[in-house]
Amino acid sequence: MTTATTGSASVLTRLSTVLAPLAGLVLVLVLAAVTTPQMYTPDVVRIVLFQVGIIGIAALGQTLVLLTGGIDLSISGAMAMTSVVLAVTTGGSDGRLVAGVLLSLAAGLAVGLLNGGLVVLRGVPPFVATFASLVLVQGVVIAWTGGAPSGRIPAGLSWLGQGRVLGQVPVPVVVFALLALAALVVLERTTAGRRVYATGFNPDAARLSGVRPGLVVVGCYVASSLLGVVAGMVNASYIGYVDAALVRSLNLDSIAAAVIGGVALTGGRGRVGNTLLGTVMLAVLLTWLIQLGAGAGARLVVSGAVIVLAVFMQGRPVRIPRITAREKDTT
Amino acid sequence: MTSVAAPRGSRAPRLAAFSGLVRRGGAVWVIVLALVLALTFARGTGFWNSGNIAAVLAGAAVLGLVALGQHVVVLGGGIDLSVGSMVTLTSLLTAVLVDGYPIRTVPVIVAMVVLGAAMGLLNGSLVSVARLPPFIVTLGMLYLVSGVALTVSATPAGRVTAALTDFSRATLGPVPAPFLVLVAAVAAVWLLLARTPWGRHLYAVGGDQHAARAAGVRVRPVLLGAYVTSGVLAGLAGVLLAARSAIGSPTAGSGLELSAITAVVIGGTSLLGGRGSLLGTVGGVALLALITNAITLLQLPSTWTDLVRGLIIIAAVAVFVVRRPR
Amino acid sequence: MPETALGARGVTKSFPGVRALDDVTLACAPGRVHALLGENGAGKSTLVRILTGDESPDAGTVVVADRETRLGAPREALGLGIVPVYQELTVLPEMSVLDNVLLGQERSRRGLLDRGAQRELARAALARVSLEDLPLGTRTGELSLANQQLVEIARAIARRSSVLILDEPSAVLSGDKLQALHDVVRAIAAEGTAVVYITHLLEEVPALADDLTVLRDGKVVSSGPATDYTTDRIVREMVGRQVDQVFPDPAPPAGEVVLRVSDLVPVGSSAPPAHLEVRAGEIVGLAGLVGAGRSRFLRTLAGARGRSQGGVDVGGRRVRGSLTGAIAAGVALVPEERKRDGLVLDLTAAQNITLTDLRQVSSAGLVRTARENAAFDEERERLGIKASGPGQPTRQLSGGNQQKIAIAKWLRVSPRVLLLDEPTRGVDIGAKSEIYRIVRELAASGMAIVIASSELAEVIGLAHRVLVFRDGAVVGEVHRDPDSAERIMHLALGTAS
Amino acid sequence: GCSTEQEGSSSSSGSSAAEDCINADEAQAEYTASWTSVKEAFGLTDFEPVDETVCQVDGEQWKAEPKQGDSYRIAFAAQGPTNSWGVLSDEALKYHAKELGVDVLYAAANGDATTQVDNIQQLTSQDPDAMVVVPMGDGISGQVKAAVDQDIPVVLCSGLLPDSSGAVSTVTRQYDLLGSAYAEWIAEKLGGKGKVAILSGLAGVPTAEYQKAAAEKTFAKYPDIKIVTTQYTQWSPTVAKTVAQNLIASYPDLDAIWSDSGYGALGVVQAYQEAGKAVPPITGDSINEFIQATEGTDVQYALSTFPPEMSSTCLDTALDLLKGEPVLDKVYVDSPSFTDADGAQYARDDCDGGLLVPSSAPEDLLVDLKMCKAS
Ligand SMILES: Nc1ncnc2c1ncn2[C@@H]1O[C@H](COP(=O)(O)OP(=O)(O)OP(=O)(O)O)[C@@H](O)[C@H]1O
Ligand SMILES: Nc1ncnc2c1ncn2[C@@H]1O[C@H](COP(=O)(O)OP(=O)(O)OP(=O)(O)O)[C@@H](O)[C@H]1O
Ligand SMILES: [Mg+2]
Ligand SMILES: [Mg+2]
Repeated sequence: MTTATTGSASVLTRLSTVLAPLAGLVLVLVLAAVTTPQMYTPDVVRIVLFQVGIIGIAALGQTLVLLTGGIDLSISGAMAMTSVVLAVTTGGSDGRLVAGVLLSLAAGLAVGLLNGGLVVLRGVPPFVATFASLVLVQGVVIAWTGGAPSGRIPAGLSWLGQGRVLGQVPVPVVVFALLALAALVVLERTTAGRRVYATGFNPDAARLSGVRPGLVVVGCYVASSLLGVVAGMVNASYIGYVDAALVRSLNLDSIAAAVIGGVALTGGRGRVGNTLLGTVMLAVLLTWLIQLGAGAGARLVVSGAVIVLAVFMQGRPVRIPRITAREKDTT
Repeated sequence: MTSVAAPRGSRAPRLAAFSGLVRRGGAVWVIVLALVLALTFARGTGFWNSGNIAAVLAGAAVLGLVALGQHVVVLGGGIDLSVGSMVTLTSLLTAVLVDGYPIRTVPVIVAMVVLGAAMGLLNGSLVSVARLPPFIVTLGMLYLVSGVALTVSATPAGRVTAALTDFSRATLGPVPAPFLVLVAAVAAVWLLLARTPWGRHLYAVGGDQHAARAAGVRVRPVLLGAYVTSGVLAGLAGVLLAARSAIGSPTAGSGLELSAITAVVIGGTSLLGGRGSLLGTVGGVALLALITNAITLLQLPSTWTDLVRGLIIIAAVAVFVVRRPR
Repeated sequence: MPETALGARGVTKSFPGVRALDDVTLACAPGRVHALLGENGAGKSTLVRILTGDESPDAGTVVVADRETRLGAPREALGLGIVPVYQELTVLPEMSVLDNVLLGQERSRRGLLDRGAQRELARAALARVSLEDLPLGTRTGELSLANQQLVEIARAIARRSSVLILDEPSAVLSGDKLQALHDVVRAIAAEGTAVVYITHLLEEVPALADDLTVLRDGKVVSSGPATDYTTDRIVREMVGRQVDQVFPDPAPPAGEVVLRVSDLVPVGSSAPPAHLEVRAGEIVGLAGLVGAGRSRFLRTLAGARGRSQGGVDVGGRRVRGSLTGAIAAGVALVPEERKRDGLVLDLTAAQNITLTDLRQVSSAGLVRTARENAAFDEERERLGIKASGPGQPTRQLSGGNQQKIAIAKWLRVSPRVLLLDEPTRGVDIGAKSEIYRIVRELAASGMAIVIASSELAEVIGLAHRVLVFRDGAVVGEVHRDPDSAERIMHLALGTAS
Repeated sequence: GCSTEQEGSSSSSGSSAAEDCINADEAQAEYTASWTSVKEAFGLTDFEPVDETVCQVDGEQWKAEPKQGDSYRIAFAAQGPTNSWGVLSDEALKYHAKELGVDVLYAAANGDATTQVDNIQQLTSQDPDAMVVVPMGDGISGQVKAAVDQDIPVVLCSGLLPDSSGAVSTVTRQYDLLGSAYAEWIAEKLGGKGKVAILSGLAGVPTAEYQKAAAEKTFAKYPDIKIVTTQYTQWSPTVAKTVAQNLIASYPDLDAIWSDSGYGALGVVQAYQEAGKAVPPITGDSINEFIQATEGTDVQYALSTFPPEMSSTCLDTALDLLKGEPVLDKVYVDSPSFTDADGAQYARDDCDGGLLVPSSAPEDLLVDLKMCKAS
């Protein structure tokens, strides 16, 4: 009898540890279902999936950086830069697509190296380092294009943003799934992933164990920028033109997705699953808000409230700090 | 990053003196000084005429107040992304509520400060009582408060009184009145940080929450105080902004949060909390105000402004930021 | 005056997987020093946290001044005069000494800090721990670990206390500073305060304690007046068996010179260049007072900090002055601050062990869990690590077992030179003797070992010869003989004739 | 000053202003003409201009010699090169200034009203002869007033401010005109009955909100037209496309889309084409890309422009003031409007997709800015 109770109790606790992080997502899904019945039609689901793809790709890069205890505000800069580089270097012709892609990746590499270099070599706080490089990237793009970037993205790339797999699933979400799988394997299974976590948790101990935290951190910033470039390519090929409106915007979606999912800003804590969760939640939220058709004000209020509520519901143990728990909490 | 205290590998003495300067927030002033010298050299009369000085100082007032609040929150180990939206809401409400009635001016100003405090209290409660990460809490508040502002009015609305506009344009010598408000706020925050138990506790909580708690510090009220301070200063900034614009706008303060954080960090304050100097933050504000001024004074090509801004910020942080404790 | 200033009644506390305290009852009388002893992980610190309201017990109650009391936070305990100095440092490195001493007990007038009163109070408290010369404005992070610990003790002393709890205060102290600590503890007890004193240095017990309690596996196994206990008995109670405390003579080193240090000057040091040769199988001890430069020397050897001059050769080949260079050459350092530098506490035991050489347990960049677990089992076997399994977070292990992991991770790379910095700090006596055994065995297997320790008996007992450091310089070399202890102390203090 | 009265409420009856007004019939006619031309272009039956009194300003009052040197220095508080409109607005003025031999003191707001407040204060402190301001929002009114109070004539360009700003003249195309003309066209297309979606630009930004308000006012006249949803596109085709995909999913039977921008319209057209559905009648400003993308399709649209080149007219107005010549207090710029019936002719294959067509900017400037290829 006793064993039976304890047994079911432990199943319950185990269940709750699995379900707790999902609570926020469930909340959003239920809210969406109740208020907008059309939310679960195939068309809308496809839009959500597309959003998952486009937010998720950048969020993966962001996750890597967050795991090292950093943050990358320059991702949206890398995205905007990509569409400009693609358009300008190819002039819209498929023939030069490869060159355009390579150049975009090179530019992304440069941004990543700049971020990583500032953080590692100069010890600049990541928040400011990447914000400064965002301003710089925007500045370079504006100076280069005279402020009005424009041009065509080669049609040969349009499958990336507009295509569907099996006639239904948007290509971006497939790309995201593949990249997420790769990130999952890298983080959980490879030596590189182990080094990322070790560096994020304790760079000093990692360094003294022969890990080179500098290289790890730079690597993560580079990966983040390169994923930003991929996200930028998806975005550019989605619309097919350079979208000047995106050049100046600071897009916090990738950070929000990772952090809402439970990746800590202090480094080391977080998995690809967290990011996936946060990404889906954000994608549902953004689509739901459009479907809701509420005014701009109400929409912002709802998204702000839902983000805080969802994180609150994620069943973070309301724990009072202990002297033993020396690690700084996310607070 | 663990914060257990231990001597680190000692630096070369030359660097140590320099890092002392950085620590006390003096370093950013080196760049400010260099920029002032460069501007004097390039545009002597244009820069030093009282109108331009007034323009620089007045431009610094709103950002300065917001950065001051940010400074306090960051010292406590947090971050406040919602300051820009709080400025937006309070400035919009100032104009909408005053709406040209002189009798309403004072009550509305008081109400805005209270509103700022209330929003700060909400931030602070979510962070310290519900123990949610400040980044998420204040990001959510950023959306929420901007949404409220847009709901109040989607178009520019309301009108402040002549007294308020006059105040925003009044000067004492070359010093604009809004700047004097900033000076007073700096003095008040300095007093709070350097001369009250709460100030000590804030440094302690920012440096190591667990250690502070072990020493008997009440963490919650300290954090609440920090966010409330930030909210109050944002409320004041909102009133100043409304006075300057004479009218309320639902987007007035957008983007201020990033400028404020940048100013704080350029000034040598650690985003990890527990270390920072007010002098540095004020220097950071001065630097950002001067960059804007310099770009116009030097008549740089408009397409180069962001490039220049980015380069100066990178130069400032790369050269002058204290290395992260290892 | 109450009979029991502070006590516990039937206190039980469990963490996932461990019962840290099991029905613990304890009573500390006013005016007496009560030593709390036990192996690593016996539950001493957990008990302290419960007694100070930092943690709440699963069952049982805390007794304050003869009354059962519920404590919600350290602040409440402080309000009742229960003042703790926790095992981990809680000074804030970025704050000044003054602010650290007065943290949580600032004196203010009309809301503003009363700076005169503050200074006076801090001065008085610092004077009691022999830090009267310390400028109050110094940034605490700039102080040596020992002085930081004293600042923390000064903070506790500055409070009016009926109970003072010191959790391993002596771990980072030596010489005069340790003496000053003992003096102040006695003085405070004489004033009527109950003192709870936790230590792994058993020679402190007869010198300080009036009563003692021994914990083993979360249970009180013995309690009574200190005079009833000999060191042997204490050890027996703690470990539950006899521990071999004598250091047999080490086997003479047979091998050729493995490590050769010539003209070495660490960056930032103004001391004269250091020389050292260590043979395979040889153990060289480094002695000196706290801050004498031993750690700096070891860190420089390991490439963890730069050298401004000189060179290090291993097996006749010059070693590059970087961490990776040193590791590649077979030099491994087990650093003194285990929790900060030695381990990634949030990774599992197995993950920490394999961090130094991930290639061993991976193929094509993929970590093979089976191989990783095998590596863990191997080290568990070799060092006698007690952990629930390879997947246990290192944070949850007891201090001694953490230290074994910190050593084990370096054994994975089969180093030729092993540098151990304070390998037994904060480690209980049972684990200590195991670590001694391990060090001996490693030397016997042909490793060259350099070991820095503040415990004189340990250096002398383990090493073939001892280098003595003072003010960053090697001031002498002492070989194993009956009065080496005295000679080392004289050299370290600069009183050698 | 603790009055319970609302300030300025008694004096703003407009009677005093009306007395001063030298009614320029010619100008009034020009204003009406700008409405009639749209009416004709869109084939509207019922489209009357909103009431507006245009007066002549006495230029004598502002007549002045150059304060420094022998050429005028005109301060230009510009939007900044945040998009192709901003670039052309900035550059057209500078180009014209060069033609006239006038110095320009330039400051970019990068689309932000708060920045512009600082800019205007700073420009004022440099004591220019006159100032041209592309207003980023009503929030700059106070600072404009301060400039005028310092005897610097201010000409507002491509935007409006409340009368309290004291600006001497306003040179612009009317937002009301565009917003209501698009709405009226849709209403006629639908025969006064149907479901309409509104796609506005940026929430809270006056240029977007005023046009939207005008549209809503117009639609309100038709009880059978239902505005099913209002969305914001941030003037980004990417955002607009996502929004449009959502519209297709939730309102499959949408009859028309009112959009305030060509960028928004571009995204909408793509979304519908990809979904294999007919694009509902749509409006927006006429960017090259949109016309090219709809060429050869049966997409029905009504386009007009808010020409950036009007900034050169703004400069002329400022200089007229300085020369003491009479100017109008409101100069309403006209520009081509057209529908899908004759849209194709405006496409310019030699020019960039972002160009607002037809452009009256000098050809060599367009080439210089790499917006068009040299022919
Ligand atoms: N970050 C630092 N800043 C200034 N001085 C430092 C720093 N780190 C170490 N020192 C100084 O360098 C010297 C050597 O320190 P080290 O830690 O090597 O001493 P030690 O003999 O190993 O002492 P311990 O017994 O604590 O290990 C000391 O005088 C110490 O005060
Ligand atoms: N927060 C915690 N979570 C899980 N287990 C814990 C926690 N704190 C302590 N423990 C476990 O409780 C037991 C007692 O630990 P405690 O720190 O009290 O030992 P101790 O006697 O102070 O040892 P040491 O001499 O090493 O300081 C150990 O097994 C430890 O791993
Ligand atoms: Mg302990
Ligand atoms: Mg040492």
